[in-house]
Amino acid sequence: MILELDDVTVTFAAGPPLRRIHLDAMRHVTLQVAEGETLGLVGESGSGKTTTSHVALGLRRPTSGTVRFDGRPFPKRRRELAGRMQAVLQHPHWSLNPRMRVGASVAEPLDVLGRTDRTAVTEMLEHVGLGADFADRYPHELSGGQRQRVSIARALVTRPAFIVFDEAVSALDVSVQVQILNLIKDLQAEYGFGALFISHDLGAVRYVADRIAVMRRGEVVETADTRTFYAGPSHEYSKQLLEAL
Amino acid sequence: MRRLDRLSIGGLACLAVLVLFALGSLVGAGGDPDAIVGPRLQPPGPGWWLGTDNLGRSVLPRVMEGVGTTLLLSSIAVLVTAVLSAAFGILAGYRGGYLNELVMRLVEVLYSFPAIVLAILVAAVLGPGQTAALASIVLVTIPLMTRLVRAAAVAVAQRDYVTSAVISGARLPRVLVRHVLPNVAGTIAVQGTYALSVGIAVEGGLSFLGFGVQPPQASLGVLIQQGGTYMIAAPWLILGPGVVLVAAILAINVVGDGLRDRLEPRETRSLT
Amino acid sequence: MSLLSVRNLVIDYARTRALDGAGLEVAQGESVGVVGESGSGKSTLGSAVGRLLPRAARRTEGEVLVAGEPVFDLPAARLRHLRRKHLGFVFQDPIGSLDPTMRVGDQLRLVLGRGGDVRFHLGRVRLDDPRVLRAYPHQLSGGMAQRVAIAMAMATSPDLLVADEPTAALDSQVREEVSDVIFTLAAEAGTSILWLSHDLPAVARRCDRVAVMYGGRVVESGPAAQVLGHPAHPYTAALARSAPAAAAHGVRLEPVPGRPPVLTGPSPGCAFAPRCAFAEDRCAHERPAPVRVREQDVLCHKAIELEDRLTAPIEPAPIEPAPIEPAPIEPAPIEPAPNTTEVTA
Amino acid sequence: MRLLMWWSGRALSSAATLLGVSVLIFAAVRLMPGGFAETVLGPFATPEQKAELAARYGLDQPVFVQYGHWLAAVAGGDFGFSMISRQPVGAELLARLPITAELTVLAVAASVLLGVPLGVLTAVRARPTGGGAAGRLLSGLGVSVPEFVLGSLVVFVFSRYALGLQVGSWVPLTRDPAANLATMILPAAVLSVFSISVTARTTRDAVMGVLVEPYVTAAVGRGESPWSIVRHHILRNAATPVVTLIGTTTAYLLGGALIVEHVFNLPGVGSYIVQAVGRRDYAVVQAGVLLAAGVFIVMNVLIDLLVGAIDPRLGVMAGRRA
Amino acid sequence: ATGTTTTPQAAAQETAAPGFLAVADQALAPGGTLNLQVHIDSGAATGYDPQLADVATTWQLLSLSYETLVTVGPDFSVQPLLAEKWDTPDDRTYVFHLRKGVAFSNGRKMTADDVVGSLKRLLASKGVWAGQLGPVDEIVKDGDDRVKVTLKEPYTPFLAALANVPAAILPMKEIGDKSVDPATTLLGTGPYVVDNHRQDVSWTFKRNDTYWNQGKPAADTLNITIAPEEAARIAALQNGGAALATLGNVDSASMLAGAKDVKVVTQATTDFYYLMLNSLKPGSKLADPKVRQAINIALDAQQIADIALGGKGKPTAITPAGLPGSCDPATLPSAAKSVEEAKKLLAEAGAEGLSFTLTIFNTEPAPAVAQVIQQNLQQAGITVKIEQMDEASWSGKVYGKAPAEFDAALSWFAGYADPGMVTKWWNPETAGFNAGFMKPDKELSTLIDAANKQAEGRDEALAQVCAKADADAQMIPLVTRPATVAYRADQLSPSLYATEGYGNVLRLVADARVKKSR
Ligand SMILES: Nc1ncnc2c1ncn2[C@@H]1O[C@H](COP(=O)(O)OP(=O)(O)OP(=O)(O)O)[C@@H](O)[C@H]1O
Ligand SMILES: Nc1ncnc2c1ncn2[C@@H]1O[C@H](COP(=O)(O)OP(=O)(O)OP(=O)(O)O)[C@@H](O)[C@H]1O
Ligand SMILES: [Mg+2]
Ligand SMILES: [Mg+2]
Repeated sequence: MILELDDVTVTFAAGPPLRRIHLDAMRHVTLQVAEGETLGLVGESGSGKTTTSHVALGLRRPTSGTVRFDGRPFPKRRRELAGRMQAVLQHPHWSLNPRMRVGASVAEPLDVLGRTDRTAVTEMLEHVGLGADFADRYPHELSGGQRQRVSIARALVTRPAFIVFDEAVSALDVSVQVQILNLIKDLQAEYGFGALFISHDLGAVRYVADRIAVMRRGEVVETADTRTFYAGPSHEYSKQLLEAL
Repeated sequence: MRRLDRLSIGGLACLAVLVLFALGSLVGAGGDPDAIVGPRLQPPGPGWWLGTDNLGRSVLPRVMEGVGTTLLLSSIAVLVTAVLSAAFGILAGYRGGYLNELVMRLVEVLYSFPAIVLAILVAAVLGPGQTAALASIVLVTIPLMTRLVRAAAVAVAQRDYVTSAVISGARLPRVLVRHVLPNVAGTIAVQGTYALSVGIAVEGGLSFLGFGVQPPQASLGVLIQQGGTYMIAAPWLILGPGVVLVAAILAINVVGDGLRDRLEPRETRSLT
Repeated sequence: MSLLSVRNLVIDYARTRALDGAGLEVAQGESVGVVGESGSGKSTLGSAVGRLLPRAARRTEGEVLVAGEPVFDLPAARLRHLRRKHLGFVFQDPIGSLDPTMRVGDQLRLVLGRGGDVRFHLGRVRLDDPRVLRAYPHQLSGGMAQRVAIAMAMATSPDLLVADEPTAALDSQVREEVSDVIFTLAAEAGTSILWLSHDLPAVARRCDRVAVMYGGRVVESGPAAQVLGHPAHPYTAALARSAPAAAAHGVRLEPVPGRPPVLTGPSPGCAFAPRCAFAEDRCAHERPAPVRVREQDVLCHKAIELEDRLTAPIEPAPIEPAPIEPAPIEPAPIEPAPNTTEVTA
Repeated sequence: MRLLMWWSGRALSSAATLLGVSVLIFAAVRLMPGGFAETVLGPFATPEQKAELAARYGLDQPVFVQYGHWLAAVAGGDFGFSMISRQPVGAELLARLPITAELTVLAVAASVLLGVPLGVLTAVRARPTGGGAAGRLLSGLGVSVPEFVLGSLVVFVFSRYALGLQVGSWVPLTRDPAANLATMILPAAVLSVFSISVTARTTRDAVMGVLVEPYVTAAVGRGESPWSIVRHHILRNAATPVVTLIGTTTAYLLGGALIVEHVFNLPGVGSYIVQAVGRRDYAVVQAGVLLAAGVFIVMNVLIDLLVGAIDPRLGVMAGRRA
Repeated sequence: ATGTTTTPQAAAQETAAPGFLAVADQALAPGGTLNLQVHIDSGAATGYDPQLADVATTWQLLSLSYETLVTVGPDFSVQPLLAEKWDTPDDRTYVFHLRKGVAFSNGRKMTADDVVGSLKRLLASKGVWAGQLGPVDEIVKDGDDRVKVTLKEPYTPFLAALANVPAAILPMKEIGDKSVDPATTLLGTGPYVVDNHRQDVSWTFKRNDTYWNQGKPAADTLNITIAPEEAARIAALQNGGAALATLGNVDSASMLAGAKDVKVVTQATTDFYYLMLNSLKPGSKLADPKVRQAINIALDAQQIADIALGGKGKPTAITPAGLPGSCDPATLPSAAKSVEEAKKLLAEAGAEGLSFTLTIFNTEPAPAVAQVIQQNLQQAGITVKIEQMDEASWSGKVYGKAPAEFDAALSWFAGYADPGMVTKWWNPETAGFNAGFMKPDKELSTLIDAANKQAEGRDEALAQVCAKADADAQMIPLVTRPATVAYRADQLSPSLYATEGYGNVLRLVADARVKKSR
């Protein structure tokens, strides 16, 4: 298992002291992602998907429960994980540094690892359907979909062991979506990374995910193999979701 | 990123000329700024192309020296301010927590001193002179800048690209330098040029109150302060340094605005 | 006369040609979906309709007529009048397009002018809760905010509503609700819709006509069912084939092969030629002129030849705009804004 | 309840700031060379005289003890006596505050009424090339004319050619409001030139930040007129930094518009403090700086409240402070 | 003048134009309000007590309410005031005949007890002026309206010292029964009484209706505004806000050129600038008399006067130039020597390439004087670094420690009304304030004492003092310090001496006639 969440609860306290509102964004969530596996995570808005991804990425310490990455708890120093995990975060608008050229953004994970070889950058841009000439553009010169693809390229460039895709293909047209999803699948076959694929788009999830977890109000209400899930979900809420497809 | 606009380029050119002018005084062009060369308060004429001052010194070399002093002093001060504010502001804004509280309280304390009182205290404690003027400018300009840099850094710290960098395993210095700093650079540029004007004003104010650079060294503040006394009787005393000072600050401001626009990659929208 | 008419529009950014002679007609009361590959110029086209392009954009050629008025050549006051009277916009980011410092009610009132019935307009988008009126945008959920934006855009009963991916940021249920609201209101008011989207099934279901963009041009347009069901342009066909939702599990979908062009000037021939399985020599250096295939207008040299050889897996049953069930009013979740992400570097 | 928490938090942090200021100023005045006794008694005084004077004002005690006494007194509202005039410092500060306050109010009003429109104009007209350049030059000019030069010039010109305005003979507001205004308008104008320019520049920066926001595009798309967009959407959203700046400027000026007070010979707070610094009149300097700090803190609270009222995302009731 | 009775002609100043810059037009009707502006308020920690006051500005303000037994005329002759006349039966005894009908402003008649008490109080005080009175042995009442003062030995400046404000006659009865504290209340016999005072803002004086001198003061009210900024005072003169103002800058006249009805006059004073060379700083080259002489030679007092003071000051020896009997600075030994000789002296002392710091306070014209000094000394190869400070820091540095830390410093002395008075400061053992940087010179001290004892042949003795001090050169007199006064001729007809000994611009303010006031 590359990632294990065991009975994880995350409680947010918002507002000033005394009148704190406590909100469980995750309740006793247990999930695993194996090497080479994609876990699809679906659920309505506000159900805790992003929070789950943050916990998985070690960006947020759970209120209770344990998280193990690659069999070990998160190291104290994040640096030790450098190049091991990556993420495509939810908002394409803010995911790129507006003052960094696309090439530099994509190259950053390589820089962190001290790798100076730039061919990987061009190669990855090509993979996501952007020519090498995009490398010296600034994010504001891109269309919504192009921007999102740059984030994806950045996440994939170091071939990490674990990747989170949070609404990674939501701003893409179908053809590019397929291209990206295929890319993920291909790279996964080649490098065997585990992935957490969060999306509203059940079609896309079905296409890439090996297993699917459904969240509702902070709880995982169902986890199933993709084929089984789409054939006949067991939870009532999952059925509702599928109907909307 | 766009090129600087024409106005800003004009400003830059103006600054370049002023720097050349100041450098000229280093090689002795224009004459000895301290030597008494003629009768007092002479209007411009041969031997003293910008007239003579109340001690019979030629104004031209003094203005040249003054530009150098003032520009050097205030730019060093602003550089110090910028570096310190950027360091503290960014760190406090990004890290938050106790560090943030501490920095903000310190800034508030400094902020609470009326600027000129602060400057006078510094001059009195350190003894007057360039060091004191420098320290005063730094202390007067640092609070606002730190505060604004911090506010900007807080906003940047929440951005996803920072999170992405952290996920990639980027170390703190890298995150701060590559992501936070460039995104607060616009603030630093605007505030920096503002601080530069404040710096020049503080230097002038200190001279006005008698705490500035030490005679016979000339600075624009000193020259203008002296010239102010002779505004009617010997207008050339204020005209030379005055024009130079206005040109310098104007250029700095214009360039600062231009820099800000340049550092902001997004385009503003016209309202029509 | 059509309500919107885009003729041979060419828009250039600093180093990109975003529109390369786009043409489009929208008639009164009609809803037109614009689909196309990412970067094909949809958003640019949408903004051009209201002359809302960023400063860096330059119109090099062509014109946009709204209700017969040339948008790009109007003086400021006339342009404003045109926007007020004839146009409405809904953008992708629902919360971002509302003024964060103004209560929802006040924003709506600003649009309606004195005497406007704010409650009525909020009611139309199924926001009856009086708390919405007094709420600030950041206190609304994405779906609610988008409905407010729609209410504002529709408040003046514009002739044309331009919606640029208005539902992309919303989850699937909310997405349906919001789309329903837009189309119902438009139908009531006789408003035409220009719907920019990459959600092919939704476009197929809801729009009368579809325009497919590629490389800054509208390469195919026609009735939605026809265009997506029986594409006449090789690109449309490839696009329609690649919808992931259409695939059975385990089947590998094939995207349109190759990469979309990034134009810096006029494309010498058909922009799709390098990726087109049917391309021949002249496709590379001769710009195709529109041809009529069935009910579609197509920019393809070989459209006639290919008439029946292109297939699409989507068989959209053009359904009536779903009757809207009174959507359950979400108890306005006043979500505490998220704090700084705890990052440990 | 929330409000109460907020206020007590503010009170606590304000107290911390004031304490910091008090320590700093207390230390600073004592670090200055040239003690009170020397300064005031002059060179001819004998050591015994100096010692006697020091003892009279408790200056012979250890600094910590002095600080303790002073702090205790201040906490009780007693700011001590000026060692020069032997008048209570509090009363004198209070007597001088109205002048400084009036100057400040006038100057700040000018900054708002002129600086904000100028800033908006230069921002809205800002094209990558040309346009708005005049405004930019104008606001640049404002920061580049030193106050003392402008002040001296104004004083000179208006004293020679009266032009209906008076220079140099201040009349209390309570005695003759019209005459008072006639004497205050010039110093206020001189004072405001800098702050108008700074306000204009800050406004420009803030407005340009707002102009990239999607809701502005949305408003343009709705066909709102530029004026309406500015009024309804831009001003509020750009207000935070501008209000912060203006608040800070106000606090600064209330702490003493020193140079203008000097040039126009207005008996305000600034000249009081500076004269006291010159004579090492410790009690006055300490009280004056503390007053300035107090004003600053109050202004800060006001700014926060105002900003909160303008931008609901930042308000007290929004539960978070940015 | 032993054994003679001096009854100088009273009210000479009203008619005699020589010695005056302006004489008030007595034909004008008295009354009215006189608006004045001065640059600084009295700021003594000792309050208003005239006996403890040691600054000319304070004397000036206090002189409006307090009077002395005698006063000085335009030619520095001693004139009667509260004493109608005086006898000097021998050169150690003075008998003062008190004027009749003099009352304090509370209405109580002044008595011989007040006079005796005041002088005794002054002698007992720790103020500077106690020393300036000289070796007083005894003060006694000699009948109801006579007071006799006996000196231990002859002291020529005695009467001149009595003419200054610290020797004013105080209401000793009230002070004795503690009903009046002179530190907080002004109660004297002078022409004006205080109506209101706000520290550093303004004074208002009202006419003293019980004033003994009928017909004086002319103006009913004096408003004195404190305006530290020169520009503000100039403005007030221009727009008529002030009828008279003191000016600090030697060139202010040119700022007022063309201003309607404004008359600017320069009042010479006996005050003078001097350079302190610290000979007590350990390891300092300035301890060597040769080095100091070299500096003295290299200084060009005339240039300082011409440039730094715009030609308004005069070179001076230690006896203030302008006082009768003072030495001619041109005859000083250092004046005759050339820069070459200065260089030679430096070489002899092994101090070629001498460099030192000159510490000055930041009020004009000190910086100007310092910069001319810098240029002067550069001629002799001496490098001067100027260090400019606020006055408090300056006095901290100069007077704060013994031995003092500075190398050289610039300041000025009040010159008073007798050429011998200021020479006393050249003996650090009696002066005190300069003990931290000045070595006593036995010979010089003896010469000074001798000169002040002598009445006959005093000029000769003073010349020796001047020459000796010139050679000693620990405190080098430079140039006199002129005062600039401007007034509105359309508002005011003032009386002003051409030369002042006690820096009192307001000395004759009781004579001034107000033409109109705004
Ligand atoms: N930093 C935070 N502080 C307080 N509450 C938070 C914070 N972050 C998230 N929440 C709350 O936690 C809940 C789960 O949020 P999360 O972002 O994980 O949802 P999501 O499933 O990703 O939704 P979406 O599909 O809209 O992105 C929401 O109610 C949200 O308001
Ligand atoms: N501000 C800009 N500056 C420069 N180039 C731009 C700018 N905005 C868009 N472009 C370029 O113009 C082309 C068209 O962009 P547009 O945003 O219209 O595409 P789109 O069809 O909306 O794509 P998406 O579906 O990804 O949003 C793209 O190649 C894009 O890179
Ligand atoms: Mg999410
Ligand atoms: Mg788009």
